[in-house]
Amino acid sequence: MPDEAVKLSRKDFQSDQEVRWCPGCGDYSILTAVQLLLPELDVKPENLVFVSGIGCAARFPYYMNVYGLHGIHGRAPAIATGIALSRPDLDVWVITGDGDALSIGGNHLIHSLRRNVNFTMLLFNNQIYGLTKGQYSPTSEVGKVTKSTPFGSIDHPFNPVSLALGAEATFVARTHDMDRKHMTETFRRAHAHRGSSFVEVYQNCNVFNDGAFAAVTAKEARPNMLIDLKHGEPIRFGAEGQHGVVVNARGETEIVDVADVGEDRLLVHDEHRDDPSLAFALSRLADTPTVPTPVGVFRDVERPIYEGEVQRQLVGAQEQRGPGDLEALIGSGATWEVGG
Amino acid sequence: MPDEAVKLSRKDFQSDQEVRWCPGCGDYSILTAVQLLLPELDVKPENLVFVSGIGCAARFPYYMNVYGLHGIHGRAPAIATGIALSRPDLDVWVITGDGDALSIGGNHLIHSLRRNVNFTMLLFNNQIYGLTKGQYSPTSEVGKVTKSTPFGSIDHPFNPVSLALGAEATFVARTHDMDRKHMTETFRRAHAHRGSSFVEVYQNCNVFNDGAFAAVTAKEARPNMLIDLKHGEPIRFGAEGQHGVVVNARGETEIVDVADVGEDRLLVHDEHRDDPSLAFALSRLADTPTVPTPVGVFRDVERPIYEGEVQRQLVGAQEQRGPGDLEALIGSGATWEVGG
Amino acid sequence: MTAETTSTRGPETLDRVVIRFAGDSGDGMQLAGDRFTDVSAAFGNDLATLPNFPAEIRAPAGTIAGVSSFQVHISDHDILTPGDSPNVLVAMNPAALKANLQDMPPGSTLLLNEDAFEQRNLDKAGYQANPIEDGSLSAYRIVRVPMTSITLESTKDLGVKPRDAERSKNFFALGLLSWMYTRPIDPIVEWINERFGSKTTVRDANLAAFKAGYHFGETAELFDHPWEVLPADLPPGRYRNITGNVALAYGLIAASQSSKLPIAYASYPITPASDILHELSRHKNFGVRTLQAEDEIGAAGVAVGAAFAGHLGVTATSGPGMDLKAESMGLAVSLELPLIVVDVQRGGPSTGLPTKTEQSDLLAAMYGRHGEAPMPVVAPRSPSHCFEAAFEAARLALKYRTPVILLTDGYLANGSEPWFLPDVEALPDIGVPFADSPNHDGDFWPYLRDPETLARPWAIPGTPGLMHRIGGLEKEDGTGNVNYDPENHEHMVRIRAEKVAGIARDIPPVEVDDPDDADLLVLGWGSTWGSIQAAVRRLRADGKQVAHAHLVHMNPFPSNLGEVLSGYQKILVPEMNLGQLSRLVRAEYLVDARTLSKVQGVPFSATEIEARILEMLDA
Amino acid sequence: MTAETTSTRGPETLDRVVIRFAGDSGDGMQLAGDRFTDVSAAFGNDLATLPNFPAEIRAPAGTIAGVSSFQVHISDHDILTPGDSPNVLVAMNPAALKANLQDMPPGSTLLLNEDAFEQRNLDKAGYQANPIEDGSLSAYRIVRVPMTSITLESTKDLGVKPRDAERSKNFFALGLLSWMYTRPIDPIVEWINERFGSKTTVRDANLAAFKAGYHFGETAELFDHPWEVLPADLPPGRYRNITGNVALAYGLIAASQSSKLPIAYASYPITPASDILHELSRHKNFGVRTLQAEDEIGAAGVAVGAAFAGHLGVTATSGPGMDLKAESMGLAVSLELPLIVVDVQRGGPSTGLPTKTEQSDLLAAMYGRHGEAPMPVVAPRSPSHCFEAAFEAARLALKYRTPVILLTDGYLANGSEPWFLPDVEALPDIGVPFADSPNHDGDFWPYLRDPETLARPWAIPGTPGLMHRIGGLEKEDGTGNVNYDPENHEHMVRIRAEKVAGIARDIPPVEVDDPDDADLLVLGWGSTWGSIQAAVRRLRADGKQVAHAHLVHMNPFPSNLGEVLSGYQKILVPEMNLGQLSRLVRAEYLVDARTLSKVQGVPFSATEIEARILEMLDA
Ligand SMILES: Cc1ncc(C[n+]2csc(CCOP(=O)(O)OP(=O)(O)O)c2C)c(N)n1
Ligand SMILES: Cc1ncc(C[n+]2csc(CCOP(=O)(O)OP(=O)(O)O)c2C)c(N)n1
Ligand code: SF4
Ligand code: SF4
Ligand SMILES: [Mg+2]
Ligand SMILES: [Mg+2]
Repeated sequence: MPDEAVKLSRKDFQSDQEVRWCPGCGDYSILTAVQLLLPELDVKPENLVFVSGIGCAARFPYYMNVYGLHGIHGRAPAIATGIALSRPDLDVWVITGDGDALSIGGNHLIHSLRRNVNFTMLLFNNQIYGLTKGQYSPTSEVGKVTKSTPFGSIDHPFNPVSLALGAEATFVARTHDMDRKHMTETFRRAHAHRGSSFVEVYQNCNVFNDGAFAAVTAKEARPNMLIDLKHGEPIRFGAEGQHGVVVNARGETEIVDVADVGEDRLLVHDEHRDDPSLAFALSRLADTPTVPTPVGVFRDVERPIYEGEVQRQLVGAQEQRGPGDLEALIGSGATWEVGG
Repeated sequence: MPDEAVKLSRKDFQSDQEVRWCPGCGDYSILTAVQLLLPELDVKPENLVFVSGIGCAARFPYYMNVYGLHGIHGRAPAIATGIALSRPDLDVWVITGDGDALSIGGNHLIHSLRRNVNFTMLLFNNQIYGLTKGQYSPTSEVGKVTKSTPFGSIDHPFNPVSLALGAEATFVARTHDMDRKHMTETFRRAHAHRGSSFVEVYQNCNVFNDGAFAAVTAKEARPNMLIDLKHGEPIRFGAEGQHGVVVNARGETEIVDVADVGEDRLLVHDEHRDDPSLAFALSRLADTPTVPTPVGVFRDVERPIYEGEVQRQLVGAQEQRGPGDLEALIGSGATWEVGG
Repeated sequence: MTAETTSTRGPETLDRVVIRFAGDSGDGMQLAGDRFTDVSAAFGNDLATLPNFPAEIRAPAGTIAGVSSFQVHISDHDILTPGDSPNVLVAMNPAALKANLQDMPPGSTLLLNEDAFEQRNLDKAGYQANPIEDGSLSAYRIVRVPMTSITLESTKDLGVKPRDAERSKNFFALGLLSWMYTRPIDPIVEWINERFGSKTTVRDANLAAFKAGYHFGETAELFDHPWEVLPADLPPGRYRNITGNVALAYGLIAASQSSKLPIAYASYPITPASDILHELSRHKNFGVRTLQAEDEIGAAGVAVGAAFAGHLGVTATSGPGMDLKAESMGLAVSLELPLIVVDVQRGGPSTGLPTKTEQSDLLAAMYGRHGEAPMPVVAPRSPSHCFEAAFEAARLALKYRTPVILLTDGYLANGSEPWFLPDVEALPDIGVPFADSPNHDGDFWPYLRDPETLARPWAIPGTPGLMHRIGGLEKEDGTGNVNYDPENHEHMVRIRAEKVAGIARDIPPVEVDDPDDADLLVLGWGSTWGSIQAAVRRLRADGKQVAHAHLVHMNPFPSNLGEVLSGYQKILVPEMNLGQLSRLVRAEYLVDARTLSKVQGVPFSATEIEARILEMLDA
Repeated sequence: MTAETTSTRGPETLDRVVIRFAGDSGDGMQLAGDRFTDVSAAFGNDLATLPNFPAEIRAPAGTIAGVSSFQVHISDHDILTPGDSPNVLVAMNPAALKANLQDMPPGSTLLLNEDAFEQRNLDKAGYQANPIEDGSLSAYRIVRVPMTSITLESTKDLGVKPRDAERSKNFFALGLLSWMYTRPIDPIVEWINERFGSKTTVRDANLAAFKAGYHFGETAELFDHPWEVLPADLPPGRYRNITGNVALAYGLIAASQSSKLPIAYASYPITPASDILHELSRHKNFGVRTLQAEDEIGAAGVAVGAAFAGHLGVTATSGPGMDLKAESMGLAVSLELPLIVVDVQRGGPSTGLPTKTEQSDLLAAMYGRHGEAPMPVVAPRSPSHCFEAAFEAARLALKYRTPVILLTDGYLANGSEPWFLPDVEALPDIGVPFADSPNHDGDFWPYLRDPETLARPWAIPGTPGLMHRIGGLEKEDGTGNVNYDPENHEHMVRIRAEKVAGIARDIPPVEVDDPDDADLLVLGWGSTWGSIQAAVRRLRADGKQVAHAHLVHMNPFPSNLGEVLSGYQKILVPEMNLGQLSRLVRAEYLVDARTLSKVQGVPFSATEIEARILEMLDA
């Protein structure tokens, strides 16, 4: 680890641009968490690239004193793929919102996840379109009244964790803007993972969707409403860990009182299961953030990264055929000489 | 059921256009299955609309003597949504391919599924781009050598069933072009479902990807390689039903010999589980069609359909406010009179 | 202010006044402006407004980036623009002053919330010294009012938290302005009661602040008298104030009623087009179906599907979304289905200036699709004209079975003006019959055209006997079957072009406003209409000869346009782009049209156009 | 054939011959044509080819829709087109005859596989009677050859299944043609051995069929003598035959080598552009990274990301994909990053005629993005010229840090011609330095421009001290910070336009081929070059005066173009569209350029252009 990196501090990662989110926006605490985490990581600022689409969340790169590309709406995963593809030496982050990633950007999202491009993606889910002043989003609950749905929305929302798992993601986690420590540790894990790391961050939009996650993220609510997943441990929650998760006789995942079933019956969380099915089952415990909701790392498995395989093929080709020889290339196939 | 519908036969659904697929293409048998099924259903030809994108599969509507729209690449789910939204009285089908639906059309696919638009979608999965003459597709296995991947493809493929379940689909099934009866029954079920019905059809492209599914769909292979899901029954397969599926102590789904565990330990298939987790787990039994692969209906649950909810809001608004009065509308808000 | 001030206490009469409310995004300036506009409208003034918001949701309070403003021009005669330069600026904080000062002419009035002029805010705005004290504003008439403190004072007994009470200061400002310009107060009081009826404390605080502002004007000796702007004598009839986006939504609903086709509106939110979605989604009792799509491509696809199914398919967006809808528009051109695509233009390229206005999508509207894919283009010229333009776009789409682009812009979308309410009974029937029977000995041919309009029959699913399949591959004319024959392709390319070109026979010739046959013609399109007319009138008032023609149909052009243009020695085309209409008329008619460009995200002032015309007249 | 036939058994010498191989998609006509082309090329003829495939993968065997053809024009002198009308048609079945007969001039030769002319096939082709018997072909020289049966006969002892053996009949036809035109046989024999080495039975069957065809020519008294076309005396040097798509791929690789920047090529397959992806993906040892994206938007995004990261970002597609890439191109315009966007034009609008050629995306290339988003456009004029054009597009993109559109078409993409191999040593260095240090007292300003090119510095991630953030919102010139100031926006809009316009100083003036100063200029662009030149040469041979200028740089135009155009009384612009270049030059120079349109999915014949020029000369 290069020395100069050690000495970096939060302000080394702050740009000179004024932060322009509404007062009280959850985005501030996420920004702080990231800027506090980076100095602890083995990275040089010049090797960091933050890519985003469009949205309030997507303004994030402007506030980071690293390389940044504020792209177009929904396309950040594609742009980040291009950066990672050509420069595997870089440390690529994608900052996106629930509209940016899941609405217009849905296709690039699922494809970059299956390709396992090596980037760390933070999806700021505030269940609303903030920048365009408050329309419902693909994560908004059914019946939501917004500017575009005066009679209530009727679309069944996505569960971002389920969608990512269905799209073959190798790292999937969830955290929230009210708990810096949990964010920091989750981001650290996501960054450590080699491949596409997908992190859903519950983020409060206090202007257009205030308190969307309060039922589970409010300090007093957390013990009973957040199920903090810990690798290798039985899944339990509640002030005294009185609740837990089991797979019942019908093969279904359900929440129980530990007292009723006994500790050994509890499902032991294994992030590294090759089969994403149980991670998926955990994601279904909560369809909306109003019932006990798992947070932490759902899945973390190894799979070759896209740009790594590309590199392998390049090297392989050069070993086989030697570095490209342009003259030989254009002169390949049947050629003939016309005498002078 | 209107009488004239009863008397319809296959040829009533055949258009005058010459079918233009390669000799031996699996698309023919799917077309036949659909044309044989329709007369058995309670539908009038004029109420049927077949919508497609672009691809070999997408030529399907031209061969059906019903209303048809051969759209643009990947957009069939959006176009079909527009038809269903405005005309809930119609019977909308979407015919698509693995490239059309899962590559360029991925975003419209996942959003139409979560909205639960009332259409029947048949995805002809041949794990290749046929019409463009043989590039790999999002369902092609890793390492596939194609025109665009002379050194082998490196993208981890989608599992269409997993993706659909991750996208909140209410009906998800799989069948294959070698078994007309199984296709017919699966299509019948898909059509009967109210909402988005997603059916993956393994389809052989004998020109560019011949035999992609032979390991599981070849007549002799089927008993041991196809796990035919049946609602309410323990999941077992094999010539003598000697194999089965259980959820083991760690909560994981696995294939066992029934003899070893006993029939009662077998997982009983329930299409109607509100929680899609077990359906998802079944979809993970086979990542590639080279190991025992579940076919049939993975999931079939009720959820309000999009256009139904729209209708409900329209009716509600009219009951509350009466039918729209244009004069009142433009004269709403503060108005004033300028005397003559 | 054009009239001379007198020293009586009775109101002094002005023929017009331009007021700009400016403050922090959080200060409710848009609301204050809206209210002032509505009472003035109801009072009978002619008016025009120009809102101006920052692109950020809410930049840090007190910063220049966070300043939001609303300009309103009221008058006793018919006016055309929000006014070149304000007579009065209401500045709620230093940033608001700094951001707007350059637009204030010497001698104009600055109404400053002096409570806000303390160190922190001055720093945020980047003021070294307090401009109120350092004499830097000596050229202006400065009026310092402790708006915040009086507001707090006036609301202190209502049990409102100070932080909330402070929020009512926009109503204080509104009250003060209402006194200054003798606006009726009851409408605002009613409005407050209605709007905040549920939240009683908020309601009471706003009422208190509003009245405090009004009384402050009466009692404090800020001005020795108020002013008044008498009602304008507009053509007799019923009026309301309306913005372009709302007028456009109403125009679509009117088209739906007159064609007996339900609207299927699919859109993905984007500034400045989102309000059309918001407005339409409120009118479900008109049978309007609205769908917020996953993206612009999906929205366009939904609208195309709805059109195929027999509804009035509409999709709206702004520049970035137009790029994404291009392929679907091409499909609609090939399917020959009616479709309305609304582009509310904003500053480009790319994300550009999302909240600012521009006219730079004209060439993209004309040519922004691969292949020969002609589409009619209609462009409204004022906020209320968006109603007619939307209706016209629907008429053309339905009659010719073609996708049509309706090209508005951010200024039209958010700007407002009094609207002479049309007689809905008088709206023409623009319905078209669906095909109901075979048209070619027993068969149905989906591309057997109407010989006059060249439109193909519209046979919708559910109709027995007319089942047909169509798509984006080239089709044989008549049968509509897929066809790769070279001659057929050329025939189809040409007939699609002729169909659109033929619309010229079905639209009014362009009118030329040229009282004293001038040598110079100002050719405009879209939202520049007001500024051009104002400039032209001023010049005529000075005895200059100038002609003005304004295009609403951008494709095809009115059939007389070539002849009109050839009648002038000089042609000036003011555009909020680098000369896009100029290129079109130059290519079409080989006339030397000159461009006056302004690409700054704000409309032309009449003065800018006037100046350029003078240059050309003298040249 | 221009020479007179004699009756000696020795080969008769011809100066040129045009042969068309036609059969079912399954009959391997493209392969037969390719082989004939390659031997003729290696033999030293000049040549040009025109493949023509159906849009369906494989329409039902024997139907018109399923016919695939390959035309090759070989000569002993320098030629420019695949030939207006074939001298010989090889028709493997009735459908192939019917689909191609209209292009055959009276007296030309029809070489028919008579085995295929039985009832089933005649019905499929829609023949009532057998054209071979009913005398309907009396105007032609009919040669009936039982190709299928002889092929089966010749391969029967090789243990090949008849169904497979039958597949070798294209090699029989190739053998027969090789004899007729005295082509060397060894290269083909070698090729067969190499290509089918692994599948021995297939190899043997093909060899047997090929030889059978050749001997059949010798022995059967079909013709009393063979023909020969002597080598052309092209400029001395090394040649190969090449298609446009391959030449384009090579041009990109050459640019990568000359700029020392690895290629990052992202593309979504689409006809006729896919072969570029196929070709590039084979050359990973050149450091070429290829990515097959999920869609065109993703492909464009990947290329933009690669450009930001310091690679040569390239994305290619055809019309429908261009629509989808529009928004990303606008982003690249705003980011001012080098990017190459290849559009291999095909028949539009919408899905149109996927396998046919057209030039109808020119205006979309110019204006197909919202806002003022100028991009340079480069258009190659022949298959081999795609190499140079790709290199030039890369040079401009890198030097000016701008996205560039490379506009080819289906004819260039699949057509082929001999290519004089360039001296790779002589290729210029088109590399540009990355920024490596602060450029504004200690800070790095990403938009501090080179005063001459107006290009901004290219600072790539990984460079210490140059960290910066950029995006699609309007930026302050210099600092690159987000900026909503009106004047700055106008400044940026203009400077982006000037940067592109300024390229005119860096490109060669347009050359005019006008030996005997004519009054009429034919102005062309892209793939019409060969047909125009051929027409012009013919007219000159008849003593007519015609000038020809051909554009490669479509935006900006060469600086002398206006002056050139003003020097002619008549200007004709032949285009495979409805007049898109005409519109551009009319708008730019106010010259009355006239259009000769052909929108049929096939290139102009020289004759068509010649005829129109004559009309205009006489007018
Ligand atoms: C192509 C395109 N379509 C639409 C928009 C308008 N737009 C900008 S951000 C946004 C959605 C923002 O929502 P989200 O991604 O959840 O971010 P948030 O503002 O909530 O953080 C939309 C619709 C755009 N800029 N570009
Ligand atoms: C916008 C656009 N991009 C690309 C294409 C080219 N294209 C046509 S079909 C196709 C993929 C076909 O694959 P699939 O959907 O699997 O259908 P199949 O032919 O295999 O049945 C592609 C890439 C197109 N027509 N339009
Ligand atoms: S609108 Fe919501 S998400 Fe956006 S900055 Fe304001 S509070 Fe945050
Ligand atoms: S290419 Fe493949 S999928 Fe397409 S028609 Fe031929 S066999 Fe079928
Ligand atoms: Mg959001
Ligand atoms: Mg496929």
